Amino acid sequence: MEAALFHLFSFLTLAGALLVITRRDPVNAAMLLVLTFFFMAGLFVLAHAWFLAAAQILVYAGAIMVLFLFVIMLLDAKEETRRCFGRVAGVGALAVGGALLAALAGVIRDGRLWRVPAGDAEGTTAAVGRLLFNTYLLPFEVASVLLLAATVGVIVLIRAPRRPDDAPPSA
Amino acid sequence: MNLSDLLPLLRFLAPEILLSALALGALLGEAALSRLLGVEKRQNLLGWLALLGLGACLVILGDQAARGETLALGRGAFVASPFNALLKTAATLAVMASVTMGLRAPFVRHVGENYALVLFSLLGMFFLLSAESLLMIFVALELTSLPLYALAASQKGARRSIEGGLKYLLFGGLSAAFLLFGISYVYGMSGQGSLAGLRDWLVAQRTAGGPGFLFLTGVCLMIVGLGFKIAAAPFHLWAPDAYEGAPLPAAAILASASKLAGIVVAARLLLGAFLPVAGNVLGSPLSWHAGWSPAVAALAVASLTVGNLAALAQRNAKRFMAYSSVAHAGNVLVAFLALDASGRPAALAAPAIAYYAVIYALTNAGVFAAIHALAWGARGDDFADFRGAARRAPFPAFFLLIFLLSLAGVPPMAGFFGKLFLFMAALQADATHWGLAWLVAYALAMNVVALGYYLRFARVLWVEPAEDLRPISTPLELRVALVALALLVLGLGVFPSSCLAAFRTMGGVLLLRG
Amino acid sequence: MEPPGLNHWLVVSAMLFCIGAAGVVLRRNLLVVLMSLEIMLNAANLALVAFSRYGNGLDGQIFVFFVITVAAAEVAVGLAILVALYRLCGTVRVSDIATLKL
Amino acid sequence: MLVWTFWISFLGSAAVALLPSHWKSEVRWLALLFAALGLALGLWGWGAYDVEVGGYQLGNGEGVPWIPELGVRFRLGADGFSLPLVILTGVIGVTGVLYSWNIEERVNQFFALYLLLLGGVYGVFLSVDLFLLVVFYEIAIVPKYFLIAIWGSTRKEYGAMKLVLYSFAGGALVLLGLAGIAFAADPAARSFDLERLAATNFSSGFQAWAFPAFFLGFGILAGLWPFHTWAPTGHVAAPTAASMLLAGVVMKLGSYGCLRVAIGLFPGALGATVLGVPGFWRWTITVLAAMNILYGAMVALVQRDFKFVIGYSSVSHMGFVLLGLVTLNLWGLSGALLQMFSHGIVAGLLFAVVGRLVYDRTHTRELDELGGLGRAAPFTASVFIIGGLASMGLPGMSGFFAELLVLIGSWKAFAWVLIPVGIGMIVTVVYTLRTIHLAFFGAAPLVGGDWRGLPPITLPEKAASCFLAAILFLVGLYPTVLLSMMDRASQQFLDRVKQTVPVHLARP
Repeated sequence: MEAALFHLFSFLTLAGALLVITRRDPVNAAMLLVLTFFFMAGLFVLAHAWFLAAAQILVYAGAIMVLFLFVIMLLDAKEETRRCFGRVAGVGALAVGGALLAALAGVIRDGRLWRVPAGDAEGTTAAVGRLLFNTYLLPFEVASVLLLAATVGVIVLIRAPRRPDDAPPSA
Repeated sequence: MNLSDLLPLLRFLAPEILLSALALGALLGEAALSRLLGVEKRQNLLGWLALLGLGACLVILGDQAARGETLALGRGAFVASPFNALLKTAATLAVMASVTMGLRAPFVRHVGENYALVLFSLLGMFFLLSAESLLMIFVALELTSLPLYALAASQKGARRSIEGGLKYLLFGGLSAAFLLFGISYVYGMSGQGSLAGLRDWLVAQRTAGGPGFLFLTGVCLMIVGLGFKIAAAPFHLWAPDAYEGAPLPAAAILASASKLAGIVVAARLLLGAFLPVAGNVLGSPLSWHAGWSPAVAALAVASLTVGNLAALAQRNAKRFMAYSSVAHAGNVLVAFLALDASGRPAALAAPAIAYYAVIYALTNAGVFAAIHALAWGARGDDFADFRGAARRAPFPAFFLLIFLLSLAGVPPMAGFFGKLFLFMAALQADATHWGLAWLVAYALAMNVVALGYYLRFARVLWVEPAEDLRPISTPLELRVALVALALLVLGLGVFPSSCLAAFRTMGGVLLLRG
Repeated sequence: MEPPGLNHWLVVSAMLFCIGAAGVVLRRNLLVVLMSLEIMLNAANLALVAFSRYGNGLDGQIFVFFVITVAAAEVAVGLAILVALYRLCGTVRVSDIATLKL
Repeated sequence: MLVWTFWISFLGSAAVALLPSHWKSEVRWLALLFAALGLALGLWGWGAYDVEVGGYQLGNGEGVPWIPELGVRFRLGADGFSLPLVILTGVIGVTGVLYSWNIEERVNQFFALYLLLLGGVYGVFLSVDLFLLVVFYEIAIVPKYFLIAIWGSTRKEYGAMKLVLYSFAGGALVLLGLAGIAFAADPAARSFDLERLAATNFSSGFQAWAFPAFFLGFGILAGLWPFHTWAPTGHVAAPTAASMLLAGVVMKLGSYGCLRVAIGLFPGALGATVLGVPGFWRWTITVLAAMNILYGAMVALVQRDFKFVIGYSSVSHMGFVLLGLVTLNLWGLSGALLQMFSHGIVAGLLFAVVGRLVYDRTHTRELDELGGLGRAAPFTASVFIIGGLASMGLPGMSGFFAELLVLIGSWKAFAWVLIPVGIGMIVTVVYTLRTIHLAFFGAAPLVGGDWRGLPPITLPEKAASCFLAAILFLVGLYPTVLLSMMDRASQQFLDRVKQTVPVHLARP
């Protein structure tokens, strides 16, 4: 059962990701991205990372996807024209990526990893929370500052000038 | 844990707490004053308050350095030590120069937010300079970078600023992804989150069949991520556009404090945690040993080549500085390779890297401050706009010359000693066989080219005739900043051992403690 | 069917990383490029969760928690820059942006 | 007290730079004052130096620690090698200011850079610590660029950049060697003190690569063939005072470094077997030095530009210095030292005549256009002839003893080299006479050959010219004035070197 679910979710995640980077319409891509992350949350559940599965869905579906869609609507982004893949950069990148993938796949078939037994870590909210607010308290605080900094950054970047005399000089 | 346990902690975290308070203060000040004062007034008031706060930070850091106490929190998540305090001091000084430049920047609309971003970024650097765990390095790196993305793009009326910021963000995100993916392998294979733990695990693995290929793949991916951060070729592609597009105060931070933090983190990871899998690049390629050294050697050679040769062809001062920064990444990477055949780093390596990172940050802050002063009366920041600037504004032009010569490695400026110590460290590593002489010789040859292009810039300022003879006035605070930075660059050059000795005595040179 | 081993997870994660990297390099639409960056970060998340499942304890999951935070912040700033760019130039395509042509 | 020479120059540089640029005459007098102070200190040092004792004197004793981590000390002093060169620097420094009296543009910057360069040169000659020496050497590079690029003529920016890059490349080689020295010896006794390093027995493997690095590094600055090409272009592009300093003093920095550092620390390398040839480096340098003499003279013979003639003649004369150094006998070494001093004065004088007395007045340096200048400017002609005769090595002039000693030395060391050297000396006579003839006595050119309206020679120029000419005669007629300390230093040097070099190389 677990194996079947793992293969199913893995397949769906990878397929979703592939579709994200191949869809021409950014709206489609955003929806597929959320779907991808949903399936990934499924994988998290299989890995007994219960809290993270919930967080994944909440943050990505609840926040990031909305943000993407909002911006897409705001920008009125059109479908992009099909890119010609003949460019040297593209081929080079594909080659490098393929090599990376092949190397990794080769290594990961390494027998040592087969034999690693599953641990007993249960990623419940209580367990994660206890760890987060004891050992990892300081990084947690830093992350909160990070979110604040990001908010301020966004304000600086997109808030319109407050008064007419504050208007930015035209470029 | 009760309150009396927390108080000593506060003493060690005081600079970080003060910085957070300053950033929040800037935000609140903006909210409170935006209806009372005009933009320029707010810019001045909040800016001076920020400078005051940063000055207080310097005092606290000086106190930390003088006390010589060390504290490690949460599995290496935060290590306060005198050595780190000195590095933070240098970063603070560079950021102070940037704030001074920003006091009169004409394009700033969101005054308090702007200062807050600068302070947040500095806060990130503080945590980064104190981080000895993978998690903290990742989070602090993001806290350093995110405000800088926004600052680089903050000149909203200028297309090149937004585009530069965007490029910086995309490459920064790519860098973070590589770093994180590498971290996931490194952490996953070893189960160690702290750098000291990683090092001990690797030492233990020497007798247990090695760390495995996947771990090494992780290390390589992390090197890619770090390469992006310190703008080492071939991962430097973002730098020219980001530097050129960013407003000068933001570019100054990119080139100075942010680079300092990147170099220190790279040193902590490679020469600290991953030292047991360094390999080496001594002698001919046939005698090299696998590890991260060959990869870093490739980065060093590529950076020296690309940075120095591309800088020759630049026509814009900021792009020029970006390529110069690539070249300097190459210089500093030379000392990363200062390992002997048994993998022990040269005694001079870590002090030399730290010394170089510090003086490089101060010098670059000076260069950008001087360019800012000159650009005040120029049309733009192309070389052509600075023709004959020495006649229009001899004061900043003189200091720009000093800083450029320091970058070129001309004594008695600190840049000369910085480069010399790096190269000496590389030769010290394998002193009986001169195994790194090939790399040092190449670096020296490339530095001859470097003098050529720094002099080219200096020629534009000092030799070429000026078309426009109206004098450019330099605000007093900028003059003070230039003089202070120049004194530091000269002082650390004439008395290099003051800094070097401090780095040496402060704790067995490298860097891991937790 | 035998239960999946650690290497299954790592293969999925590595493939996801490569897909994300390909998206960053090949796509013209900056929105999609940002999405691809998210995919790369999530590939690392998957690896971390897998390692956490196979014997490394909960610390890996804590790491993932932070990555999700960071990713959200990064997307927010990235989208903000895109909006600013769109306001100024009316485009979010790589090909229209001079500095992004390598 | 001698060590104050470079402090005074640096101080003077700062003082002059801070004066307003329109206080032109104050700037000139102040620069003259500081340059003269340097010369006075040098002359005092000449009087105070105890020749019998020899060795380093008049410095700050054992010095003070500077970078203790690396064993670097701030130690200064002068010996029979460096003291004559300090005096030479003082002489050229003073006369250079006098010949620059007419500079009108950015006067304060000119003299600030000039004094900075002067200070760097003093520092090199007075350093007893190798690290310190290299630092001063590098300090002296950058002012040259601006002196030439701002106040020069004839492709000045090209010439300036070429000169600076060559110097810096030489500096890079020296730095490589310097970094090597730091770790070649026992780390506990790490030191850059030249005296202590000279007493160290470096391994032959280390000497084999350190010697060429240092010799080539310094040799580039000494105009060693085929790395001499910066010299003519740089000298020609430079303003008069800078040409004088460059040819007169800065090239001596190179030969001084070759002697003091390359040969002084690694004498064993001269006799070492490289590529199966015993004494490979000594042979190579001898051949290159002979090429310097011959090639420089030949090229000078066919130049059309007056200043290029002098530029290539400098290359040729530096060949004698390098040749003398590798003879490793008393005649050759003393001769090389005397030639350094003599050529410094001669080159200073000749460049002053060409740059200041001729070019600044006629605005041409083409020998074809100059003819007949002798009647219109008799003072110029006589000064040039004095300098030219000294350059040919006429008895009674300083060049005579110098070249004679080098020739005797080479005869003892490797007689065959006298053939190309002899040809070179004959060519020297020919090109000097040709130049004198074309410039001063030839038929007046058809176009613009009327030189009667030339501005008169000013007092500072006359004073400087007579001063330099007097020194030429003084050293020519009574060479002991310098040779006594040179001989003593060379003797001490050879006594030390003999212990490490095969006997047949270092015959007394």
